[in-house]
Amino acid sequence: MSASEGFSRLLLSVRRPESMVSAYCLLLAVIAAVGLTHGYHYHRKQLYPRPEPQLQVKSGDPLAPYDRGGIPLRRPGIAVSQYPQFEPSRGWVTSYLTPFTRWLARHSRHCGTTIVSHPGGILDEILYYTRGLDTVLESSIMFVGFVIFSWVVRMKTVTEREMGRRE
Amino acid sequence: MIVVDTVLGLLEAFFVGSVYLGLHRKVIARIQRRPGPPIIQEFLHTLKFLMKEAYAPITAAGFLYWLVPVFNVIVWSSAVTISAVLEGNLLPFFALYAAYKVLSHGAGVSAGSTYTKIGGVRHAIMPAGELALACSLVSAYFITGHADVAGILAWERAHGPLIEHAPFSALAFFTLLWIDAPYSPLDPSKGYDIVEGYLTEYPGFLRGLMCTAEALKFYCELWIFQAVFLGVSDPATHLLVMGALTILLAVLCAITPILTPYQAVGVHVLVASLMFLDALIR
Amino acid sequence: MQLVPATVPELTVRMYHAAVAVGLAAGLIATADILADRNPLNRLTMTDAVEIGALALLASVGTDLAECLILPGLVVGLAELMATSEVLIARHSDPRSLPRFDPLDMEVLRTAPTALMIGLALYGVLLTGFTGGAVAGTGAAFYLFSRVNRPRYEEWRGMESLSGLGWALWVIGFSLFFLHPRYWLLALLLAGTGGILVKVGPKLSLFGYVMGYDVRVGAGDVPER
Amino acid sequence: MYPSGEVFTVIPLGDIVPYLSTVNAVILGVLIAVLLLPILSRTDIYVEVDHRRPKIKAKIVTPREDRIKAALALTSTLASVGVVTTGDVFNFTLFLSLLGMSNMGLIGTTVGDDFALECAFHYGLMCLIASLPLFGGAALILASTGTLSLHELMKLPRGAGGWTLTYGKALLTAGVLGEAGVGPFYAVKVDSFRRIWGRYAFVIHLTTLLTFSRFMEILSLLP
Repeated sequence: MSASEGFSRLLLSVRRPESMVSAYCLLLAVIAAVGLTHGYHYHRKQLYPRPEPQLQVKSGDPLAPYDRGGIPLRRPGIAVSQYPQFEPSRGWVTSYLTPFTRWLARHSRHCGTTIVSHPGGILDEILYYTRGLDTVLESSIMFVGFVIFSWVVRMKTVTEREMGRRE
Repeated sequence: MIVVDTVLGLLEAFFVGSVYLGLHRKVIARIQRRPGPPIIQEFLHTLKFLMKEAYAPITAAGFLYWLVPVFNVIVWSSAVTISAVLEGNLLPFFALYAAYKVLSHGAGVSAGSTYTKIGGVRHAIMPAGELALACSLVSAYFITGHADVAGILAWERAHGPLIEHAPFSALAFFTLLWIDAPYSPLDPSKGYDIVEGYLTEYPGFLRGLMCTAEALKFYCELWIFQAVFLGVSDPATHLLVMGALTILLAVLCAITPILTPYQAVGVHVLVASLMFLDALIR
Repeated sequence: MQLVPATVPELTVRMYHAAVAVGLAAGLIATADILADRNPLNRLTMTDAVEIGALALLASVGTDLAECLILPGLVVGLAELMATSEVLIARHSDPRSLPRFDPLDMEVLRTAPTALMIGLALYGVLLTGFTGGAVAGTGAAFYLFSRVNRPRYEEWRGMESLSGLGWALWVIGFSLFFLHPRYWLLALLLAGTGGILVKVGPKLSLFGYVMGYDVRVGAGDVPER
Repeated sequence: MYPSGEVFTVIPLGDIVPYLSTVNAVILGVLIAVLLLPILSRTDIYVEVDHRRPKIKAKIVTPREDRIKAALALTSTLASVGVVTTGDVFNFTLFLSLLGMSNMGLIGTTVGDDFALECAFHYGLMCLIASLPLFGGAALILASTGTLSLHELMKLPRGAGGWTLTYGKALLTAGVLGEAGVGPFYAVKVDSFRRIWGRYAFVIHLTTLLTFSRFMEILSLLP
C-alpha cells in the first residue's frame, strides 16, 4: 500500500460513525497527558468557602459539617455569594431547620450530617436559591433523558413491529 | 449618512464580488487551457437571472423554498455591513456564517429532490471550516485585544500586520477562503453543482438572489481576511490585494483534484485539530 | 471555632494539585481504553470512568459550591447514560430474545414488598430533600424488583405526569425566590418537596416502563393480581 | 467593556445572571428567524425517481415520531436560547448538555432505521465523554479565579488565572467540540443516506453551529 493510498484510507475512516468517537478520545487523551505534566494553582479567595474537613465534627457540633450559623426564622446564616444584592433573603435558607431536624440536632450528636436531606442548610441554599437555575436545568436534562429512554423502549425495543402493523 | 454608506458598500461588494468570481473562473479556465468566459460574465449572469420570473417545483416545501434565497441575501448583506462598512464587531460574522451553512442545507432540502438534498447535506457536513474560523478569530482577539475591525486595524497600524504575529490563524482563515471558493477541492458540493448541488433546483429570480449572496459572501470573506490579517485599510490597495488573493485561490483550486465528501471531512478535521493544538500551545 | 473561614483552608490548597492529577489520570486511562477497544458495550461502560474523572475535577475545588456542582454533573451523566444505553439495547436486541421468568408463588413475596415500600416511601417523604428522594426511590425500586408483585404496564403510565408535576413545583419555587423573596419558606418547601418528586417520579415511571415491557413481552406467565 | 458590545438587559437570578448584549441579540435574532423557516414549512415530500414511472412520494413519519421530534426540537431550541444568553460558565455547560442530549434524541428517535440508532449511540457516547472536559474545564476556571460568573471573570486582568485557566479554557473548548461540534456530522449522516427528516436536521445544524458563535464570545470574555 502506497503512502498516498494509506493517507486516503485514513481520511476515509471518518465514514464510520464510531471513528469520530475514537478521534475525539485521542484528542482528549493528548490534552489530559499534556495536563498531567503541569502544576496547578488555586485561588485562595473562593465563593462559599468551608472550614477544614472534620474540624466541626471534632469540636462536637451536632450540625457538622453543614453548620453555617444562624437561628431558624430569627437570624440568617452566613453565605458568601457572588451577588448579595440580587438575593434579598440570602442566608435564611442556610439557617432554616425543619422541626424534625431541630429535634434531631438537639437529641443526637451524630445525625447532623442528615441536615443535607432537609430543606435548609448551605447546600439547599445553593441548590434552590443562588444557583437554582442550574438545578432546574439538571432536572430538565433528567427529563429529556428519560423521555428519550421511554420513547425508545416503547417504540424500538418492544413494540416497533406491532406499531408498524397498527398504523 | 450611514444608510448611504451601507447602500454604496453593498453595491460595491456585489459588483466587486461578482467580478472577482468571474476572475476566479477565468484563471481556472486558463490553467486548464480553455479560453473561459469573460471576467464580467458572472456579474451579467446574476443580473440576467434577477430579471427572470421565478417558480417553484411541485414538490418544494413552499415557505422554506421561497425564503431561503431572501434570507441568504439578508445574511450576507448584514455580514458585509457589519464588517466591511461599519468596521464593527467580528463575532456576529461567525453566527451569520453558521446561518449561511444551515440555509444551504435548507435550500437543498426544500426543493423536494433527493439530488439537491444530497448537495445541501454535503455542504452542511463540513463543520471544521467553522472551527478553523472560530480559532482564528479568537486568537486575533487575544493578540490584539479588540473584537471589532476598526480596533484591529488600529492595532495593526501600530504593530504591523497580524499574519506576522499569528501565522497559523491566518492559515486557518485562508483554509476557510479555500473551502468556500468555487470549484474548491475541499467542498464536494461545489464540483457537482450541476446535478446535485443545493442550487440546482433554483430557477429565475431566486437563482439571481442566490448568486447575489454568493458574490457578497466572496467579497466579505476576502475583505475580512485582508483587513484582519494583512492590515490593509486603503481602498485602492484593498482591490489589488483581493484580486491577488482571488488569483491565488483560483490557482489552488485549479491544480488540486476534488476530494470525496469523507476525505474532505477528514482534511477539515485535520486542519481543525492542528488549529486546536496551536491554540492549546499558545 | 470559626464557622465560615475567609479563605479556603490550607489543606484544600495543598491537595488541589493531586486531586486534579487524579481526575486527569482517570480521564486519560478511560479515553485510552475507549480508543483501544471498539466494542460498543465496553465503550459505554468506560464512559462512566470518564464521568468519574469529571467528578474528581469538580470535587477538587473543595468548597460548598463544588459540592453542589457535583450533583448536576452526576445527574447529567446519569441521564445521558440511561438514554444512550437504551439506544444501544434497541440497536442490538431482538424483542423475542428477552428472558422469561418462572415465577415463584409464595405468600410473603406478595405482601412484604408492599409493606417495605410504604415504610421507605413514608420515611423518605419525612426526610424530604435529596436523601429523602433516594430513600423513597429505593423503596419503590424494591417493590418493583420483587418480580411477583409486578404491576401492570398500563397502571404505571401516570407516573410521567407525576414527575412533570414535581418539576413544575420546583420551577414555581425557584421563581418565587426572586419574585417574592418574602415567601422564601414557601419557596423552599415547594422546591424541597418538588425536588423529591422530581427525583422519585422519574425513577418510578422508569421502573414502571421497564417492568411493564418485560411483563408484556418477556414474562407473560406472571400471574396477574 | 464587554467584547460583545453594549449590554441591554440583565436578568438577576441569584448568582446566575443571564444577559443580552449586542452580539447575543444578533445571534438570538438569527436563531429565531432561521428557525421559523422549518417550523412553517413541510419538508417532508420528495420525488423518488423511477425510470419507468416518476412518482411523488410522501415521507412516512408516524404522528408519534413527529410529536416526540417536535418536543425534542423545542427543547433543543430552548437550550440554545439559554446557551446564547447565559452569564455563567457552569450554567453554560449544563445548557450545552441539554442541547447535546436533545439533539441525540432527535437522531435516535428515527423510526425504522438501525443506522440512525447507531449514529445516536455514538453521538450519545460523545456527549458522555465530553462531560469530562466540559465540567472539568468549568471546575478549573472556578478553582483558578474563584468565580464562575462571566461578569466577574471579565473584570480580571489578562493572564490572571495562569496555566490553570488556560488549561481550563482548552478543556472547555474540547468539551464544546464533543458536545455540539459533531452534531451536524451525525445528523447529516442519517439525513443523507437514510430517511427524510430535513426539518429536524435543520434544527440540529442551527442550534449546534450557533453554539459556537456564543462560545467564541465566552472565550474572549475569559481572562
